[in-house]
Amino acid sequence: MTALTTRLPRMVKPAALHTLLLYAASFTVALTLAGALVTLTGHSMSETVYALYQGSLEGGGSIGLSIDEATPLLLVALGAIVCARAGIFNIGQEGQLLIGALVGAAVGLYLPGPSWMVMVASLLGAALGGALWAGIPAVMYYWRGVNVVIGTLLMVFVAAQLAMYVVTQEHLLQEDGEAGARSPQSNLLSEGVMLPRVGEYPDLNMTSGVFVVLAVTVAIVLLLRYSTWGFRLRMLGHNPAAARRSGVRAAVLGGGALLISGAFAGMAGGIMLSGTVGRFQPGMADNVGWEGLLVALVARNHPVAAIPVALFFGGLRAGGGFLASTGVPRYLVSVVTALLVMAAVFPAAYAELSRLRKRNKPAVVEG
Amino acid sequence: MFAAIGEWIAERAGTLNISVEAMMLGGAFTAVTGAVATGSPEFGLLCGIVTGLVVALIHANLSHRLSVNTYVVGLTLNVLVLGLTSYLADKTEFFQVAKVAIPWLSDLPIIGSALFDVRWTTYLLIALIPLAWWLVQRSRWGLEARAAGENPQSADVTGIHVNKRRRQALLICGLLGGLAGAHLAVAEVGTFNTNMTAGRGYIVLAAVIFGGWTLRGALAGCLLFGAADALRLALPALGYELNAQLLIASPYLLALAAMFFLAKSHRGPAALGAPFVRGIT
Amino acid sequence: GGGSDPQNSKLTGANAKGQPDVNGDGKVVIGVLSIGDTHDKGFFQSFVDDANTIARSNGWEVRTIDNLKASDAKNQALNLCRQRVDLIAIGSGDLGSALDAAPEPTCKDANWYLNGGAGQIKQTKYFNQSLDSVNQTLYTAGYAAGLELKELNATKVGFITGPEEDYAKQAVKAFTKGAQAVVPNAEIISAYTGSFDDAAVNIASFDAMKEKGIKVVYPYLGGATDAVTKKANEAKIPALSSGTDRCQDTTVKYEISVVFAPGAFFAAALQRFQKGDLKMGEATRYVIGKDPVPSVKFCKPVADQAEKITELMKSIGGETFDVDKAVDG
Amino acid sequence: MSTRPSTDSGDTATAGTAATAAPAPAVELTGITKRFGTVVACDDVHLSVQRGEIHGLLGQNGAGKSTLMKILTGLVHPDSGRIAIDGGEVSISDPLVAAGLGISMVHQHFSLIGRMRVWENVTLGERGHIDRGSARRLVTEVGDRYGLAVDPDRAVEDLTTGERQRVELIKCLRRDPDLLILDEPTSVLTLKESHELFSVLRRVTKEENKTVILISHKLDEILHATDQVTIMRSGAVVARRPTADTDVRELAREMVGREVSRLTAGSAVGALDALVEDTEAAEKEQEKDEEREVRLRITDAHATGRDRRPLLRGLSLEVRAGEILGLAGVEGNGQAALGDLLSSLLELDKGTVEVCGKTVRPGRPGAMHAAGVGVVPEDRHISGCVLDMSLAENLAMADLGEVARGSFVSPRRLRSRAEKLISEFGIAAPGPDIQMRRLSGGNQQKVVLARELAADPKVLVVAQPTRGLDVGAIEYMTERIQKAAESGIAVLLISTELEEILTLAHRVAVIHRGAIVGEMTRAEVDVERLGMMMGGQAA
Ligand SMILES: Nc1ncnc2c1ncn2[C@@H]1O[C@H](COP(=O)(O)OP(=O)(O)OP(=O)(O)O)[C@@H](O)[C@H]1O
Ligand SMILES: Nc1ncnc2c1ncn2[C@@H]1O[C@H](COP(=O)(O)OP(=O)(O)OP(=O)(O)O)[C@@H](O)[C@H]1O
Ligand SMILES: [Mg+2]
Ligand SMILES: [Mg+2]
Repeated sequence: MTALTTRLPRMVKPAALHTLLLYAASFTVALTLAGALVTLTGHSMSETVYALYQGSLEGGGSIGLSIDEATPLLLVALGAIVCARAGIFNIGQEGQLLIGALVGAAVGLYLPGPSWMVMVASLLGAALGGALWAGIPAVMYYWRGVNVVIGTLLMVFVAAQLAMYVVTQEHLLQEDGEAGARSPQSNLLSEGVMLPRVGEYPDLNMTSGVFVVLAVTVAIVLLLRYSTWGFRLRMLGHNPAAARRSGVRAAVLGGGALLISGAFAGMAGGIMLSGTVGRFQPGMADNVGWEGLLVALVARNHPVAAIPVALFFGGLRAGGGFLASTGVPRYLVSVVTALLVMAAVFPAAYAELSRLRKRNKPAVVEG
Repeated sequence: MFAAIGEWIAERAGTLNISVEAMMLGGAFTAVTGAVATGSPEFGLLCGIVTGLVVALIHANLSHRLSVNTYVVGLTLNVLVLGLTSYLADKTEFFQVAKVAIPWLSDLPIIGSALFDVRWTTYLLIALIPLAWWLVQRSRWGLEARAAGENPQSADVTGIHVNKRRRQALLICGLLGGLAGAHLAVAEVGTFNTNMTAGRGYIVLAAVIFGGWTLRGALAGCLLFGAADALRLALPALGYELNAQLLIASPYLLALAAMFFLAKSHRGPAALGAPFVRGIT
Repeated sequence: GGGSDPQNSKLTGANAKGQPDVNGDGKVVIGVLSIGDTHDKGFFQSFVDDANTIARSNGWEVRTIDNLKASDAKNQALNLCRQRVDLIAIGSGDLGSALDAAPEPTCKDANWYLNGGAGQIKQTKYFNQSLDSVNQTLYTAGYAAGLELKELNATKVGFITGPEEDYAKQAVKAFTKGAQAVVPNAEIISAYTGSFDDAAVNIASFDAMKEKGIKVVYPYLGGATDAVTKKANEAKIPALSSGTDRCQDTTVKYEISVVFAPGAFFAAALQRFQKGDLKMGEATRYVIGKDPVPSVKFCKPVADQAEKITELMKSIGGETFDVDKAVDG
Repeated sequence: MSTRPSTDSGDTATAGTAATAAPAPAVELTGITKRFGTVVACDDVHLSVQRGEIHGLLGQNGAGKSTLMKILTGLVHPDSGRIAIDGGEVSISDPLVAAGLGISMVHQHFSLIGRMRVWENVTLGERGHIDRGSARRLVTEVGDRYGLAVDPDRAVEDLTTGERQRVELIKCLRRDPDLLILDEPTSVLTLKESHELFSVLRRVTKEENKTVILISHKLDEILHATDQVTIMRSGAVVARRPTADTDVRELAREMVGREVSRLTAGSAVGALDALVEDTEAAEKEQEKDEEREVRLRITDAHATGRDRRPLLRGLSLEVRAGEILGLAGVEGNGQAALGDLLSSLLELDKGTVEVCGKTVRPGRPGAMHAAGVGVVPEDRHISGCVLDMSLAENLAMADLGEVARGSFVSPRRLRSRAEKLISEFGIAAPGPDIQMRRLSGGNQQKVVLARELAADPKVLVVAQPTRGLDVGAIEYMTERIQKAAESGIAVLLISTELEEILTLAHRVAVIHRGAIVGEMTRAEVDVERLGMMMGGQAA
């Protein structure tokens, strides 16, 4: 302790290098663990890596798919970041995304009108659906003080059942067909309602949803950094008491952030729906909500940093599709993802801890 | 039930532990693996417990030593364990043999009463309930753990190692969570399947909240949610038609409703989920 | 998708190179999509087992993606396309949405084969299909269960299945009609547990049925089938198998084998694929009593059980008995 | 400050056992040094306390008293120095070790756990098996022995502050410590409660030969209750003497370390007499009062807290332009609620708030601010500023309109405004972009004040403006507040430090249990009466 304190002044410069090394070390450990897992279960490491590469980066089609996978991840992450800025932890994106897709599908299937308008309406509907689903825990929190984390988490499971319900009810979203032979899914959206695809095989082929998301990213970056809304949001996130004293309406701003987060997750569902999947299926969220949240965490709540992280995770997901050729189960992808998240949080936490040890100076967390 | 007790302890000490799902799933997986490898279900239970402890150890050290957000850790652990168990289960195919190799745990039939014809782990559970209650409500350790959950700053100046207590509580939760998974796999079902726990950990979470952070309430919540599930499965047998989705969602809806209506009267531990860092006056 | 260019060209393009190496890259690769676990010793496993045997003997490669969610089917199908497989085989109608990928440009060099999906998936020019009838199989299975009930002098039979989907409802209906054809006051207690694989839930469901006094059970499930049957064995309740012939099984005991597993259909399709006459846009129908699969058999028939069931299957196969009418009224 | 001894210090002074030639002091600290980053909290401190005495530790805010005591109880580890207990050198690594050595401390901030019962709190932090029955009995027993009655089965959150203090004491005394440390125990107590406390302490030292260290910055308290006094200033011991040999003025001089203006010194050190005499100036101001416009009027305000406990019970007050109304009272009598009300954080069940004659809806975010009420909250760390944002941003917080273009913040305006305010208010900071966290406490306070004054308020509410500040900063704040009043702003000064109020206020009101129980002009102030009103007695 004493030694640490006296060393403090000299530690400042090497600290950056130290952190970098720490990051490198923990990522190495994570990847080594994943490698060991592959090798120990009797698979070839190089084949696995090659398959992942093929699936995510080799050729325009693969890159396109990686981008397609990254698109909803990024959108979910952006929502999570907005929430985090307001000091709220929304972990219900998986459900919000599903409900978004549900509403998007309902709009896309049943709304009459020119197809491009239906397409836009479907996306907006998806956002609205997600916001609605996030709105329930938001209301519960600001009205009754129900913990947001638990609220949003539990809503995920309610969403899954609701999704299953609507696709097994004839008068709701179940697909047409002969009774007794219909799957629990909606009809296929008509061609015109689907988001247009950009590029043509064998070149980069991806859905145009990515442009929507990039635009949203830029907007969020600017708003968070320069707008009064972003300023107030940061205030609320850092110190709710001071923010409220300065006239910030916590319920409106914080609840709004939660709604935005839900809307983004819902929109991600909408883009998955009309960008790739084409019909509503109760299992379509497929961990995108959870992983999007992890993207935000790894990106340490920086919207710009979220772009490469989302691409990386999207690439992993895309690459996972190629693992079948090596016999390595696809679940490897989630293992690697989780390990990487751990690797990403560890050094920061460790650095924080040693800083605290050195200075014994607290961050104000008084309750 | 086991898991509910564990989760209750962890929450009273101030950790909102969402990795209980991971503990259960990991416990279930290694329990079957262990049982198959040695042919002894008891050894399987032990493996399950150890796995739960390992998950808890990671969680505890990350969030109560390195102060990483507990939800982040919990979430990541859930993803990790689900991926890992699915990965391994898919590959090594042992769960096919599992059923054969697992002899049913020693039955203790009391003649004439099917009610007492349960596996011995159930008796363990019954024994654990008062033990856990005593541990938390009456023991020195429990007092300190509760203090750590209520007001870590005050606890700290009183000489309690807040994070240590929280880690210990989490370890107990891991032990019980692992046991819960193992019980599910080895005693109740006899095999492992991918994502075997299927969200039961979250139901446990809901039960603890539903029970207003009392052990009685948490167990009652468990029984209620269990009953809802049983009802769902039994209703067709009774000839009633009720929407299955509604029933599956019912634990979550009930927990949400409980939180909504009881938010004012049933308060959770004051410092639930808040990390503790020493040095704040 | 935006694959809006004329699709005929792709078809002819594919056929031009000819089966089995449809895409002409010098290798024959079969991609298999399965919603269930391909190690389940039942329905889903049978699908890949036969394929693997045939493929191995021909030096082909098989890439299997199992435990697939319906929502991920299209994506994974696209993945297979990108891996330049020659034939994509889809294990069951629930993954029919994988066919949404067929028109995509990425997939223009692939042939498709779908098992099942009768009435559910409209035949298109992109794929070959093998069909069997739920009504036929399940009616017969119900009939067999009825015979067993009669033997046991009981009336209650349990039917456990996963999600409450359309075809499952249809299966229950057919099964009920079949059982009641033998024991008119037979009572079918059916449960939709929501999952084919979650053993705990399905066992709980079985336990509830046991309480209600069922004497025969049909675990119409996936990964959880054996777990439930194990319980049924303990309770000495006869069980029907779900897809494959399990009469020889020692670990878990089945009294009746209901065989409708797609392995045989797929094997036949692969043989035609090898010869180059697996035609896209066509369907093959498999009829109980006419083809070896599907069929229903008693493992240890007593009295006239075996004769009765064979008779029924013959009458269905010979179209002297209209099952669809019997089931759907 | 709420405690002014009603008798002179004669009786206590004679009680001093002074430094007889005892073989070894009960506690001896030698060369203790402790740094926090760049702050030297304790600088080569020597402290020696004899058995059986009450030893006063006097010093301004931030002098290092708490840190020194935390070192003694194992909560903080010194960088260097030695600790000897009864002559034997020890190393106190954690609070348990300290407890083993018979050292026990009542912390400045309560260390009780609200949701737990009294007996549970009392046994907390010990080792071994819990015996509920005997724990309960102990609480009653210790309570009886020292006259600290409290029901062992009540939840601490339901107790009054006085009762909580008793629980804290029981918690210490039940361990039968040799050394009892009390860190500013009287700041939340009424006059009567303080006196009770001191008599308990007296009994403990006299009858049981225990040792007590009493930390305070209230001179009267030190004179009244201690035998020996050690004075600390910026981390170092500057003087130690028998209490009997010293007087208020000397203590004040030693503590502050320089001659300060009489008014400020009075405020800083709590020498009431100096202030009470100083009434002529106030009288002059008095005359103009009546003609001035009423800027803030609160009428019959009732409010309840989240836990359904009443916070305000019919509070009414008026503040006129150009006057400073001092609101005196013991902490926890509704001051915080009043502050919250004027920050739009609290809704009223009943009653109205008018600013410059216009009714303002309470509890509507930003409404008070918009109406022209500026608030410098007491807990500036917690709700006055955002430590993780920059200085410039903190200066703009309340009033984004000034630095925004449309709905975007203009970085240029943000900067220029900050630079202007920094120089205007003499904020010591390397630049406007520095993180707020890195400013010293006094400068943080200046930032909050600057922000509120820059918004051109009609009414300025300042709560505990000098808490935790050093003398220089206190002087600065005092001046600023006076200047604000001179410029015509109506100032409401909420403080628990009577000296502060007497220094600044033109009029004094006393708050007790959520209502104003008495009001007087500066000229009429009678400290006796004030003290009694604060203690809830009709006067
Ligand atoms: N953990 C810490 N980190 C940084 N600075 C600290 C820390 N603890 C105390 N200080 C600083 O050390 C100095 C002495 O602190 P301490 O709490 O001992 O003072 P004190 O004499 O008790 O003052 P007060 O009368 O206000 O209680 C103060 O300037 C304070 O800001
Ligand atoms: N651990 C710490 N970390 C950071 N700052 C500290 C720490 N301890 C004390 N300080 C700072 O030191 C100053 C004095 O602290 P302390 O809490 O002892 O005084 P106080 O609360 O003003 O006392 P009083 O009760 O007399 O008003 C405060 O500004 C506080 O912020
Ligand atoms: Mg102090
Ligand atoms: Mg102090």
